[in-house]
Amino acid sequence: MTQTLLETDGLTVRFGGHVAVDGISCSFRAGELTAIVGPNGAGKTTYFNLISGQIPASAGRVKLLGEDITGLGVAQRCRRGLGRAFQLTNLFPNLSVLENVRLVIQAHRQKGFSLFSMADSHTEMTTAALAVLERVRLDTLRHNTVAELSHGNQRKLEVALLIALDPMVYMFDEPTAGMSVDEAPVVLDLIAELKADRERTILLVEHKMDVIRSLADRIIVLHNGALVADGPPAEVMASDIVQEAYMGRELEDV
Amino acid sequence: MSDPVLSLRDVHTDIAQYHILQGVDLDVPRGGVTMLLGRNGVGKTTTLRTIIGHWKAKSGTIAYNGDEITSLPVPARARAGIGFVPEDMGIFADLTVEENMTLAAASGPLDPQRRDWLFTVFPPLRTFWHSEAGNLSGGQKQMLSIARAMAEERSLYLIDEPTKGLAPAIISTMAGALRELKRQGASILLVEQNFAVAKALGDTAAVMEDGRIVWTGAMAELAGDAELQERLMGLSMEAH
Amino acid sequence: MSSAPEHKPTFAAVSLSEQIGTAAPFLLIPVLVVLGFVAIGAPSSWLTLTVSGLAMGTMIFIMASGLTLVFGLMDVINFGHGAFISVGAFVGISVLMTLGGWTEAPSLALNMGAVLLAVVAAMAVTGVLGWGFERIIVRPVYGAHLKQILITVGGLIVIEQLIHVVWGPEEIFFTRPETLKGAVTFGGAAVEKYRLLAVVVGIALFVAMRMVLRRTKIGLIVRAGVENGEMVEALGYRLRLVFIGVFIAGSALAGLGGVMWGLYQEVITAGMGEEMMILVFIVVIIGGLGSVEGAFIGALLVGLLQNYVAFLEPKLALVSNIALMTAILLWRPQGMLPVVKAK
Amino acid sequence: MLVNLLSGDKPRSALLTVILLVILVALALAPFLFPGVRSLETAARICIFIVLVASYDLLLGYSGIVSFAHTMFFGLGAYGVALASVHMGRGFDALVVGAGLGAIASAVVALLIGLFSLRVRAIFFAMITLAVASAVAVLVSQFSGLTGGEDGLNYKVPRELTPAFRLGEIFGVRVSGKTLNYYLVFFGSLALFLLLLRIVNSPFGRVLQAIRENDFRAEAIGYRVVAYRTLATCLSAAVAALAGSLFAIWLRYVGPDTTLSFEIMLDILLMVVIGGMGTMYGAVIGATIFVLAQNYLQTLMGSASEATTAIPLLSQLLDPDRWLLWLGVLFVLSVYFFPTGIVGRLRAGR
Amino acid sequence: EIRIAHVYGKTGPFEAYAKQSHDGLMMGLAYATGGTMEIDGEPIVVIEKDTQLKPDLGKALLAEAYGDDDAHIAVGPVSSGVALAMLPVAEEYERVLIVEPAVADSITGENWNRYIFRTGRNSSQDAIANAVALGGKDVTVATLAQDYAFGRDGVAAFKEAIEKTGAVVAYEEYVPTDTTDFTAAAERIFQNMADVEGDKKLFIIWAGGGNPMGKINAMDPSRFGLEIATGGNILAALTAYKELPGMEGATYYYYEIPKNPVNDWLVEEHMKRFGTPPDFFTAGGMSAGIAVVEAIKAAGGAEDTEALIDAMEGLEWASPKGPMRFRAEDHQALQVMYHFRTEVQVGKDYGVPVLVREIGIDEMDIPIRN
Ligand SMILES: Nc1ncnc2c1ncn2[C@@H]1O[C@H](COP(=O)(O)OP(=O)(O)OP(=O)(O)O)[C@@H](O)[C@H]1O
Ligand SMILES: Nc1ncnc2c1ncn2[C@@H]1O[C@H](COP(=O)(O)OP(=O)(O)OP(=O)(O)O)[C@@H](O)[C@H]1O
Ligand SMILES: CC(C)C[C@H](N)C(=O)O
Ligand SMILES: [Mg+2]
Ligand SMILES: [Mg+2]
Repeated sequence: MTQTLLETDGLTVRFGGHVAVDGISCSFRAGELTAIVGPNGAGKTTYFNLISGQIPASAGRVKLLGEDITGLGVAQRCRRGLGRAFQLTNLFPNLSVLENVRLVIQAHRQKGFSLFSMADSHTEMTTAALAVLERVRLDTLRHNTVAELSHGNQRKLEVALLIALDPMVYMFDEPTAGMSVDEAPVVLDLIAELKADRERTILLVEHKMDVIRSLADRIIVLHNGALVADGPPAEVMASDIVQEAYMGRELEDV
Repeated sequence: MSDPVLSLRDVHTDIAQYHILQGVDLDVPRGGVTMLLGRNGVGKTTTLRTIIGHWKAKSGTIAYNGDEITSLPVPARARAGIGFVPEDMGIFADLTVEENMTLAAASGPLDPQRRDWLFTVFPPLRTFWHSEAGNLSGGQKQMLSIARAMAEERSLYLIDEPTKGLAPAIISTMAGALRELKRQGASILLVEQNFAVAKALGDTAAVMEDGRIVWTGAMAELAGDAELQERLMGLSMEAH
Repeated sequence: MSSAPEHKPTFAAVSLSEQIGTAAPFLLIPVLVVLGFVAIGAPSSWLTLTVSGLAMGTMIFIMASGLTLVFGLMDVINFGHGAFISVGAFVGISVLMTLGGWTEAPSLALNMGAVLLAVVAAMAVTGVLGWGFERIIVRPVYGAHLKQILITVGGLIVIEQLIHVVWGPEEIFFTRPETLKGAVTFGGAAVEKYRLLAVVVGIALFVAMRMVLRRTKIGLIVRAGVENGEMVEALGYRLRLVFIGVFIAGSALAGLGGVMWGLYQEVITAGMGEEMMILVFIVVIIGGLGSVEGAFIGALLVGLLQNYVAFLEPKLALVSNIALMTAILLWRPQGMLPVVKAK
Repeated sequence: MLVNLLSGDKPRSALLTVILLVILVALALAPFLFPGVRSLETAARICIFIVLVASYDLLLGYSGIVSFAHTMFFGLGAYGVALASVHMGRGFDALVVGAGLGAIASAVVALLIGLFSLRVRAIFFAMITLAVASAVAVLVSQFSGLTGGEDGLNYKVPRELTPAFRLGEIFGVRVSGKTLNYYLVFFGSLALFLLLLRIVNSPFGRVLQAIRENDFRAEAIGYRVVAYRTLATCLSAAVAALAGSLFAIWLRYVGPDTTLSFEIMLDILLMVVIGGMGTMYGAVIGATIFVLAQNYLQTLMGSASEATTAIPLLSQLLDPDRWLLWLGVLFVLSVYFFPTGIVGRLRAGR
Repeated sequence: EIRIAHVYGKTGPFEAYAKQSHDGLMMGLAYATGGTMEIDGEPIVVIEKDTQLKPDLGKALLAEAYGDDDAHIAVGPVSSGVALAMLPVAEEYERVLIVEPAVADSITGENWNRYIFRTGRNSSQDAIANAVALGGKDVTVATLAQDYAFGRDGVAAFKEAIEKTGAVVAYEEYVPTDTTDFTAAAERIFQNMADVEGDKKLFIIWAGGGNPMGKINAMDPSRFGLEIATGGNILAALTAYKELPGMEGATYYYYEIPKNPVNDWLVEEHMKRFGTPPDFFTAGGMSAGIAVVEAIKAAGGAEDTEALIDAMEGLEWASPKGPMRFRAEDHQALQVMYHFRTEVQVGKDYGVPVLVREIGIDEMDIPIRN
């Protein structure tokens, strides 16, 4: 029984009257890749927001390595090992691709408050950043500004930032959305590599069934903010709730 | 089939100092769904933005219903009957869903029947009719963006990756909606990465590579020919 | 034709406090008035202060109304507004002075006729000025607040200097039309007649603006256009025309404000509009960007508070407006009734 | 070595390098190149405003924070020196104490204001700073017993820094305490400028740029945005105060109009934009051009209107008394032609 | 040649005053030199400098005038703030500065140095003159002034002086300098003055924009038997006085009041040159101009500052306001003031201040504060 890294306990948020996440209790173990599925608006991204602290919870707690982090801000949680990639691309548009990654590495190494050294003199950070870019095959574009990248490439950079952060808990929110079928595998292989490292745990929100089949050790299903199913892929995929509320009819027989 | 509703001839587009579209020739047959396919960064979005006019074509001609629109301002093209779903969805985050839809019906108030039909296709729109669009979920935003283009009768729809972030169930209903539009006689130019969707919806297809159209033909032909796909899009059906 | 599967998110009841919160701004005025009565005691003084405070409020609203459109809706930080106020005043007053016969006659009709002509002239001139301003000054800087500040300050300075060139550097003193002089006294309270006119104009303006923004898509188009102009055009709207139109309207309203303010002050200087700008910005901000109601309430609050505070503790009058703004922003960081989110 | 002094932030444009060198040399040798009283005043003013503008650019260009309270900090520094000199009596100790306290006070006030940026949006933050600044101006005029009110304060600086202190001649130029005073200003400004240059090129500076670009994401990768913003505000406030102290030492007078007025605030804003936001060198160029314009525009126009007396309206517009008109035009044109500032232009046009 | 520098705020809020002051100065020089613009054969050169109403610039410009242009005497400026910044420069360069028309007491008070002279009247002269004009047995006065040093000093001086006349100041109201709505102030004053017996006046000291008289008058203070009173002002501002016929106060200058050859010449010449009568600050400028010439004549040249100072201390000369005298102690020019009452006259679109009586130099004892 490997150790539990992340745990949410009755996690709830209301927007006005609308309960977007409804008392989700769930724990995530090291070396495990959990796919989170559910209809649009089920609360997947909001669940992430609550874990990473973007939105304050109305009720419930978040624990990292058994430690309660519900009260902490986004930045502190991140420093303790919660890493997050966003569903809607969210980068530093007018900085170069390289600088984007370099900033993350700098944050990871807590160099932010060094006032009187020259940033460029920290070559080790630059090399580290380049290494990450190679892994997502963006090194050729390193000097372009982000605004110049096509949508697909921005998605890849989004992933690159998370990898550069090297967290305990990886949270991917539809990493391959809008990525072309020849590019997607690059990212998926990366995620597979991360998975191989048994120290970490990975949360993956995805709508593409084939991706889930090939990567997930476990699936949890959210519906209208509540956790409605949790278990090994095959089983969960087969369940009615998923077939009904989520898959709908297969395309062909529309 | 009759004359194409839209045809591009040797269209070149620059963005800043970059020469992105390098001579695009493309016909969108009337009353059909044309898939625009290709790897990331080959110029699909740029093509759509050039057609609606957000990027100005440096040279070449764009003809719509036989009239040249290459130098028309954007609003004029829209009022000529072109609906546009941008890649970034372009929803007005500070406005409510209702206000987004009100604006979408540019030539008058939103027709209630059409609205209800859109509700059946994208149920969350009803649920969140009065909430701020910026608070919608990724998929819901995508739905709103598509619904907005459908708020009025259009004769040509330019749709950029509509299925990204949509759950399978919604994808199939949306596919149904697009078919419905087609049945009403509209033409659709659809950029899509989800090959299953492309296969299910497309009548004809055009594949881009480095700012040019490198292959056009029937979607069925492309779908049937794995080796062709491999060559054009580095994709093999086996993997999926 | 298929339809999507069921989708029923769970809804809980909205708490009472939240419901009250939405109504709160509308309660501020009555609450303040009552507090005023308690604090002031002497009914006649209270009456005078309240009535003239509200009147001052409507006058401020008239000057702010244009800015709610240009700054509130269009998100343009336009210091030129101050110059338009001044120009409006100079044009209007010049017209009044040429109509000496009408203004000195003790006839309400003639006096009002003169004022009306002055207002029309002022709004026409400032409207045209606004059109030129939008084309030359503002167009290149939509969406860039800083540049807006600089370039419109530049425009402000230029226009003020041109006023010097045309009308000379001296302040121009004059007296109001006969029937607008003096005060009406009732119940021991005395309120300048002119303020009552201001109230009428202000309320009329308020109602008119509310109607237009409610009944038309203009408000929506502008707000959406500020957020994503490309998309608005892709929906078929001629955004440029709408923007120009709204900007012209805003400028013309500044002109109206200028005439009204000039008539109140009975002395006009090129800098008079600029001097009002901070106050006017405060009103638009505490009201909540883009909200006519908000600006109206904000203006009344400012007018009332100024009078009450100045009566109760003049020292505090120095900072009453600043304090008001800070307090309201701490309570509602987006202003009282925000329509547009601040950047 | 030199690169290190510039913190690796090279001008990256031949022309820009030349211009900067010219300015540097001109300022360094000002007392000998332009012996006139007026020209030395101008030179000193340029030095001080370079620092003031650069410190503002740290806030505006690098952190994307818009504050209208910068002149307030400038004023705090100036009044610090003034009050110290008045109450401790003429002496270097007074100058040091005054400058020190001024800087500290500024940093503290900045900290308080900085906490506002937690609550309100950028644009409202700007308005609040505007309000605070005007409140301070009111206080200064209220406590006239202490501050001299509208009239300001006159005081004496050490004799070594006044014209009365004669040191003989160099290259036929009379060297006096005023010359020393100028070099105090010059080297003080140079040091402060290089310090700022280092800060913006440090890892800290990069974080500020990241926050300016996308504060939401900056927070999400582990930077506590508020902490960084606040520190930036405090730093820039402290430097502005020191610039104010230099100004006070040079002028031997402080008053609301010289240090606190909104006009100066706008001038600073314009200098940043003319020079180019987010580049320290922009401050150098912006300040130099603007101060020169301010001081010599009128003289220039005088001769211009002489030349055009024939054409009625034009000569009227060119009347020196209408110099503000042209300043306004300068505002407009600078935004037109230098959307990225002069430095941006020069670098792009390589 | 004799170089006179006129350092003053040509541009900025006081542009109008500045112009008057400069015209006056030039006419004064012309008058005193019999139109030759020469003193004992030495031509007078006037150098103009614009402080833009900025103290630091004023300082720099005065330094430039003395240092670079080597001016012998400087005149100006309009604003007290600028003047105060300029004072030390005169001392540094050991040259004479004649302050005109800045009014702050401290210029000839604590900030004074021996190179400073002032032809313009100072605030206490204004206040005291008004006190003498308004004061008297069983007169009760309320004051309204701006809430900053200038306003408070003015009221203090006024109070001190008027209480000597047996009147009492029953109430003082101070409002922010930029006040535009005077309702509250008026209400407070009314409340405090309502049940005072006898002859009640409201004395208003106001500098710069805004027009409290008109607004308070519109609230009908006569309901409480309260009369408004205030000092003089430029012609344009007298428009507001038209609504207050019979109002009394003391003024520094109105062109129809003084009866003397200098003023006759000024009015006639001004009409000739500009087609308008001379205004408030024109007279001051002229006084300064004449003073400069007389001083230089008396000192036998402008080169020697010490000689100038000796000559100027106690110097008496004929100004448009009749004889003026620099008193030796603080170099403030003593001068008559005029007690006036406003009248509405046909053909004049402003309230005309008509002389009630001239307040002689020795009727006002102006404190020496340096
Ligand atoms: N800040 C907010 N204010 C109000 N409602 C919100 C807010 N954020 C999310 N919601 C609502 O909460 C619900 C869940 O949103 P969420 O983004 O978590 O869905 P999701 O599962 O990520 O869907 P998708 O697959 O489309 O991304 C949605 O109905 C959305 O409208
Ligand atoms: N604003 C821009 N500035 C510079 N280059 C740009 C800009 N936008 C796009 N490009 C470049 O133009 C090329 C085409 O981009 P486009 O977005 O059309 O690709 P795409 O086919 O839509 O890719 P994707 O499938 O990832 O959306 C890309 O190489 C991209 O880097
Ligand atoms: C006060 C405003 C200039 C701030 C604005 N939001 C901007 O960043 O431009
Ligand atoms: Mg989501
Ligand atoms: Mg694309």
